[in-house]
Amino acid sequence: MEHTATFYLGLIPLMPLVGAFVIGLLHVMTCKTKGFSEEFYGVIACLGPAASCIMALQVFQLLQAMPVDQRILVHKAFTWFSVGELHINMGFLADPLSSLFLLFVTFIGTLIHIYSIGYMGGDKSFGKYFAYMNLFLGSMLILVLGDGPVVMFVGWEGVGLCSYLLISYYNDDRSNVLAGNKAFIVNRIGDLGFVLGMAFLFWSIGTHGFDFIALKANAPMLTPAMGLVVCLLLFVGATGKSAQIPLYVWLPDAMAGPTPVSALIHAATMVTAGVYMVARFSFLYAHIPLSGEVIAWIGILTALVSAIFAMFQDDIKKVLAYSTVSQLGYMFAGVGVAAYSAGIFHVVTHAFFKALLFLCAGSVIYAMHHEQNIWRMGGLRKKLPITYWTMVIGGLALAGCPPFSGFFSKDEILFSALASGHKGIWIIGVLVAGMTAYYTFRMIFVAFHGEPHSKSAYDHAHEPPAVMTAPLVILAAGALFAGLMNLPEVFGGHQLVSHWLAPSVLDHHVHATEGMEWMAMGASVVVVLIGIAIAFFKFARGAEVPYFSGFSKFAYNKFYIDELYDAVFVQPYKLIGSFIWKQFDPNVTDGPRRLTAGIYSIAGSAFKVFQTGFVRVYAIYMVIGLSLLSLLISQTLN
Amino acid sequence: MFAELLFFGLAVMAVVGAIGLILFKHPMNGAMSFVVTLISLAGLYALLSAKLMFLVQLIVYAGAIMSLIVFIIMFLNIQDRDLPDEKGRGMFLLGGAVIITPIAWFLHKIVKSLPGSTTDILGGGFGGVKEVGLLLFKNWLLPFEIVSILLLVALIGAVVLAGKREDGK
Amino acid sequence: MLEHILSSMIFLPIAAGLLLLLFPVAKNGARAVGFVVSVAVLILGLKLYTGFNGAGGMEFVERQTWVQSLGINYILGVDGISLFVLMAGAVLFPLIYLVFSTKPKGYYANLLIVEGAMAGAICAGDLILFYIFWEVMLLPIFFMIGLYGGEGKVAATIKITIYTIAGSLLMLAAILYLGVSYHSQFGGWSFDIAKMGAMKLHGTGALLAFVAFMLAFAIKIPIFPFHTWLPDAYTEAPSAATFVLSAIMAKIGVYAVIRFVIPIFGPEFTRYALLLAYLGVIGMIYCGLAAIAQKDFKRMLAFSSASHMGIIALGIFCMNIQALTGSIYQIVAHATSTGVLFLFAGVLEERSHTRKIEDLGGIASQAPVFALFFAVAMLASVGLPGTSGFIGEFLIILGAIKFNVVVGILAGTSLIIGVCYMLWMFQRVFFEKSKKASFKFKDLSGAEVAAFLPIVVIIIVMGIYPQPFLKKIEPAAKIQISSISQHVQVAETIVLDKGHKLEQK
Amino acid sequence: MISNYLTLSIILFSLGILGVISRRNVFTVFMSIELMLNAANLAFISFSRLHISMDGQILALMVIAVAAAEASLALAVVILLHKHKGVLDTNIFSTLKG
Amino acid sequence: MTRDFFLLLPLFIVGAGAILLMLRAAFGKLTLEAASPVSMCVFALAFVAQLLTGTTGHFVPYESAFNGMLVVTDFSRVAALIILACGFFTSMSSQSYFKENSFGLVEYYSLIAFSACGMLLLTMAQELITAFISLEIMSLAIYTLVGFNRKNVGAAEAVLKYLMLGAFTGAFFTMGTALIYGGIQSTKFAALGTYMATEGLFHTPAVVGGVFFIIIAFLFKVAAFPFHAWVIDVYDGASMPVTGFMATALKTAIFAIFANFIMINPALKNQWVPYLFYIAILTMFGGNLIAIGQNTLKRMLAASGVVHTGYLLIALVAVSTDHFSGSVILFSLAAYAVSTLGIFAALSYLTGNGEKRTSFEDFKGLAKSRPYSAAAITIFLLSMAGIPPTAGFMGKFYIIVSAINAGQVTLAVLGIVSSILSMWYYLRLIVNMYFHDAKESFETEKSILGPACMLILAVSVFAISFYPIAI
Repeated sequence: MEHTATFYLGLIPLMPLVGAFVIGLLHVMTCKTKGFSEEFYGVIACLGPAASCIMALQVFQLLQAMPVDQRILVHKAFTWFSVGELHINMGFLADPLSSLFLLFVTFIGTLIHIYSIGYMGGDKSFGKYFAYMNLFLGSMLILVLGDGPVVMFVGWEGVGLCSYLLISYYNDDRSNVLAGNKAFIVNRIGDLGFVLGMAFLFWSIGTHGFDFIALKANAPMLTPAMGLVVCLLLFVGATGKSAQIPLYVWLPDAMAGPTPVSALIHAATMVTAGVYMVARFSFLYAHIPLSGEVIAWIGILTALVSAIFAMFQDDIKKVLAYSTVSQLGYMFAGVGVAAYSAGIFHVVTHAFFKALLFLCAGSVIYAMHHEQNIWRMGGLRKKLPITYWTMVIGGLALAGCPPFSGFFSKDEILFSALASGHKGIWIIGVLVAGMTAYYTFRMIFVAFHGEPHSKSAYDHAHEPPAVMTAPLVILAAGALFAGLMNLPEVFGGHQLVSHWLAPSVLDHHVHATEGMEWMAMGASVVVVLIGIAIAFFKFARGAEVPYFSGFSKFAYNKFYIDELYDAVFVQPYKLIGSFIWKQFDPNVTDGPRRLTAGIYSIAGSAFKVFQTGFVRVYAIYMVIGLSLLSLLISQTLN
Repeated sequence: MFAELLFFGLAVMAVVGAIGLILFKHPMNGAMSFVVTLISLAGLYALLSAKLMFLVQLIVYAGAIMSLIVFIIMFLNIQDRDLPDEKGRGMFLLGGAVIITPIAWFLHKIVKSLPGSTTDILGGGFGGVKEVGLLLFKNWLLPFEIVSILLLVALIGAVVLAGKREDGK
Repeated sequence: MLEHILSSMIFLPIAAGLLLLLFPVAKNGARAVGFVVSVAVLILGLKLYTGFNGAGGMEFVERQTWVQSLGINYILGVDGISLFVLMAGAVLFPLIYLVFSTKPKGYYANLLIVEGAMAGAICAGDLILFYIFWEVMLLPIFFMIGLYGGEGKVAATIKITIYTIAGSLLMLAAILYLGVSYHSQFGGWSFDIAKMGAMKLHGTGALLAFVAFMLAFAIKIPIFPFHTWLPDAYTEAPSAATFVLSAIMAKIGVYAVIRFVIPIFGPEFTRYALLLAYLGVIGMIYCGLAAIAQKDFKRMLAFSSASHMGIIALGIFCMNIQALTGSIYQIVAHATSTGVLFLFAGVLEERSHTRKIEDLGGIASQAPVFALFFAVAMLASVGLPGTSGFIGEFLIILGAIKFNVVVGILAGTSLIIGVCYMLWMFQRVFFEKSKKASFKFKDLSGAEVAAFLPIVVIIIVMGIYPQPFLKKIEPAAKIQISSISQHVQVAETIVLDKGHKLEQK
Repeated sequence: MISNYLTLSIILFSLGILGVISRRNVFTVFMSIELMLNAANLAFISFSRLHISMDGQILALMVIAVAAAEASLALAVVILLHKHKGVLDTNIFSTLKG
Repeated sequence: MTRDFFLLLPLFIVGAGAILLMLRAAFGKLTLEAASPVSMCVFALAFVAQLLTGTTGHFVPYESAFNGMLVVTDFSRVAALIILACGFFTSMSSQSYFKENSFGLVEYYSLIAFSACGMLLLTMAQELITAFISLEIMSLAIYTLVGFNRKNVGAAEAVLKYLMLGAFTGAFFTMGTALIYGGIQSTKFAALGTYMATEGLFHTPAVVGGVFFIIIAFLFKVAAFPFHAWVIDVYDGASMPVTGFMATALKTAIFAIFANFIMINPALKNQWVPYLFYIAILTMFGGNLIAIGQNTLKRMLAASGVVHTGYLLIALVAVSTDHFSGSVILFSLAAYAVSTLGIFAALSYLTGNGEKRTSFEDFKGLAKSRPYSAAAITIFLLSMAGIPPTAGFMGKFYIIVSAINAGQVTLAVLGIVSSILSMWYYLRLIVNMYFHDAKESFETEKSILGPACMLILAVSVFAISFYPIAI
């Protein structure tokens, strides 16, 4: 029993990795020739995720079967490395938190693989794509299952790599590759925080075992100051991975990758890793309230700013990207106010509806032959009915309008923010909810309602094949009902998710009056409806391409943050580099050597002068030396 | 007393000759004045009761060596135009004198420190041919022998450097 | 055989190289000889590795009296540290002969000689013997750069030679100082490294000797600011020589610090460790920054190699087991990643006849296998988890944090710096379309794949299952650390103070 | 007094050095060297008188022999030089320099 | 009696050989071709004889007859071996040289033998006037050899300079002898030693002065700093093998007598240590600075010879007067001799007819057309530069060890610094030979002995380096 379970734990990440290896090998071996058919690749590619999905279910059931307080499975594959006090196992840990993640990651992963078979049809390096996707899934699962920070970091960097590879997948176009580089480098900046955090954590409490269980046990020994340092450093890692201020800039550019990638990596799974990590370390963050404050505020501010950006984007994927950033902000606000289960719950629901939305966007783009600008679409409602309806469901879920999943999760976050006394966060949160509703439906209306803006594209548009629509439907169902998993008491629910997560995250439960809870909900619902209404009146009956000016222009250009970063960090970096290379190195560090060499050769040529060639002069040298010596010697004589 | 006067006479002649040697422009004149020095030195040797050396100095040095030098000078037929024009000679002499002073002073110091003794002529065999010869072959055989090698080398050297070679090498 | 295994590993290649130089051989003959001999050395190396039981002490010791009167002996031996540097060389050398197929005789002969000499320098147990091999090591490189190098070869040759010779002659003075002070302390003469540790050195003499040693090694590694010979030499040298320089020779510098400076100059080392650590980390950042400005990919790799060496050096100066083990591990990892990148650079140069980054492009689509291998090596060199690069870098950063917080944080930046220029270069060379539409690039041949595949495997294996290697390294590292433990205690207390400071703020 | 003789020998010796370093005529230079040798001889003989031992005279004899040998070689060289350049100026012979 | 004979046998062999060669030359019975093997045989015989009489110890051959003016010690014996080897290899390479150049005569070899004769005497001489005469034998022979190429004005100039300054120094030597005689009524080293031991060094100023003048003479002959200027020009003017012979054998002989003389008494040495200290430093650095300025190999090698003199002076400073063995001096002399002779052997045929290739430029690309010669030259240069595992390295190594051991750390460090500086001009030639393209094909006359000599020496560069000595 135990044995099989731990066995699964090892296998779950391994499956996709093996798939990646096999596919990669086949691809590399056959890339010169015709190669295998796309279906062949597709099937192999889906095997791994599917298998791990099933095993994830097994694990889930196993955990369920266990008594609540000891729902933990650990599998130590082997000693990874061990030097001095440092002892790292290649170990995997399944507890309620990770098992929950396992479930939706593998599930959505599998769906998106299926979808990709259709979407990537006709791509020249089909195998490469799936190899990357499988690799990604494997790394993601390692991230989720890792039994200690270091193993987690493996997955952490692995997903970063895969996102880099997939963003720069269409590598003929320079901008895509640049986007990939940006993603990787920004993530690396975050990872620096993660690594330093780990290092400090290790030297403060990790020397008696550096996996989550031991750390949890030793957490109380951590001094507050050191604790704060560690928490914040780790959170820096999270901001990098989950696109929070100040490191969110890479995510919008990451849309350069294929749309399923955006759905899987940059909406559903990878970007939520930061939230997961914070939840994982809840035993630290719970001790250090200040760090929670910081996280919550950064989260909510990110939510606000990116919501503003989203309202002015005209690329359908950019809209979704910013909304992802914004939703991630919500999640961090949630975990920040120690409502970990709420945050995680939002992760799950968001995974469903955001993946759904992306895939819908994908099928729109697919239908419009890689047209992404919403202002060139319009009136697609009749052409793509399934896509339309699923997208509306997703939109409602995102906007957080009851009874869609988004509503419950978002509302729980806002409520616990309010209940834990963070009024400011709550107010901003509600505001952002309204914005969310607005831009979501702005997008939907502009794309699907009104008159088609470009006739030709409109005519060629057609519903994508079943292999793509089927996942849409499934996800739509998820987006609809996922919310019910954590139905709050006020609706007679039992908050299954929260209770499930209870053993592994230290939720900080607030008991507020039902009235307050109703008030909170009411407020957000009203705001949401207002948002939708505005969007409806502005865009439903067709709208012209807007002209931005003033603040809107400022927002349209994302507050020029990218330009700012470029001017403040990138250019100086390059300048310093070339300065060192062109000026400093040759003249300063190499200066002494050149100086000596110069002096030496000059002295040499100067010395030639004394070799006059006149024998008499040589005799004079001798006599001079002689007389000097005789002077010296005659001193010694009494 | 007479010896004293003689010494001073010869000494003055020697010095004058030497000065002549380094001052005369033409080597011929130099050689001649150098001969004067050599002869007066011979006299001094006699005063130091080194009879054999007196003869050797006169015959070998003043006789053989100097006549050889003079012969070569004549043989090369040095005219005034062949001579280097030594305009700055005075300067060189002056500077040289300055440079040399420490050495001379050092030597002088040494001489001062030596015990003095009279130089009246020693009778008996001192410095006579027989005594010197015996000493030479008793104690100084090795130098005497290797001097022969030296002279041989000098001979070969002279031949190689200046002698005539049949195939004009 | 097994009792003279080290000698044979040293003198087999040297003899082969000299014979090649002396007698006329067909071009391919030379290459074949080189390959066979290096493989033979590799086999010996594997014998050695399997026979090695990693107790921490010297093993496979050979000794032979040489100059009785001065106690100069022919002593060889390996411990966990030298074993790995030795193996890195033994494993990597056969590659060269597979990759560079059309080179003149002297090229391969010099490679053989340098292989033997480096093995000698690694195994030497006597200071004089070490010095001899240390110098001999340079000569073949000198000739390779000068004979087969690029345009600026002569200047580069002179520069590297004068630089290194200057350093090593000062080291000679220091070695003699050691011998003489041993003589004055214990009577008899000896240059045996094992005995040197027993000496009590103090005063300016010891300090100067320490400086001389450090200087020699700092130039070889190179540690900032003694790196200025590196870009020219690495760039102008033929790729094999660059590979040797960066993959193994630089490591011998690091190794020498561990082997000689730590045991002999314990107090001085601990006193100046912080300064040296700063130099290392500054060098890492400095060269990393310089790398981004390069137009020539070989030069860029040169700077990146220098940058990594900065980190590796730092690992030694942190004086704790994690950092030390980390940097020894990183020595091998770096040899298999950055070192191998130089080989790839060689392949690039051979096939595209250019070293300019902007002339290249779109290789990923034309030569996927090559691109894949290159990518693996590159990711290892930027320290991606799952590759050999991560373990060492992580351990070093961990140790650095313990040693000194500021140094540790600066060391951490290597995560970012490395990625910046590497990705930039990778994007230009492999992803973007080349400026020249006509640009064609042939993918790796079967033989080359066979040559590089083991390295790629090693990179992955060392990343995923490093423990067996670490098990062999750690005891030796422990011994080194314990040799300066009492000084390290001091250092640690300092670090703890720093920790408190950090907690106050 | 012996010291007078020695003083004389010093004077001659110094004059000899002076001749060597101040003159450019090959003959004069060689004769100056001979002068120095003679000064040494004078010293030898004075010392032999001082010690009442004839070794000094024998040493002087040896020196004369050496001087003769040197002189012969020197004159050969002079002839050689005269063959090359008609003149006997030491400064003329300064092609080897730097 | 027989033992005395055997002790002096090498001297007799060489002398006899010299006279034999001279006579054959006079009667024109011997071709130039054949002369070189003959003189090689002479030197080889003498060498063997010297080896066979290798009984260690301190002997005074023909004590009664020679009145103890010659003393054979281990030191003198080894020095003699080095000198004889130098003679051997010089006559070996000379043959090839005279295939390129036409001015050769059989007398040449006899003069080499004569000068070797003088050197052997010099190593054994324990009496000043004997030393002086042997010095003159050696010098006169060398003067003649320097000026041997009568057609070449350079040679004439060289002999002029050498002869003038040499005779000048000789005068100082005589004066010194006179002063010492005046001081102690004897000119034997032994007498001088006992006198100093009993009376002390400064008891008689005459002795101090005499020692001073004699040491000055030695310093001139070894071309120490203020007295070095002549050596560059003389080496330049002399023909290749002669230069090699001068640079090695002559230096060995002089250092032998120099060491013997200065080791007479510890007080004497200690009085001179401070002066020699500065002279050594000036010699090393002066030599280096002259060397980098040079463009022709001969002058560069001459200057490097000056530098090497500096190292030997360090050794002289460092040797201990009690149980003096001089092994360090002899080893470094031998090491230097091997590489110098080797490079001159190579040059003596590579420079071609009338020594037309002499500058660094002329040797560009030698490795392409004459790989083995280039390799050998490289080995010799590396040995001179003191790169292990060559003999030159071990030589420097022993010198520096003994210097540090004698407490002369400054000298040791400066010695190392100067060898760093010297890398520059040695590398320059290697770089020219290997890293540039050939301007010509380095055609030379076919000859066996020169290259053979070069190869033997190249091998012995390594052989010597592994020969351990007791310091």
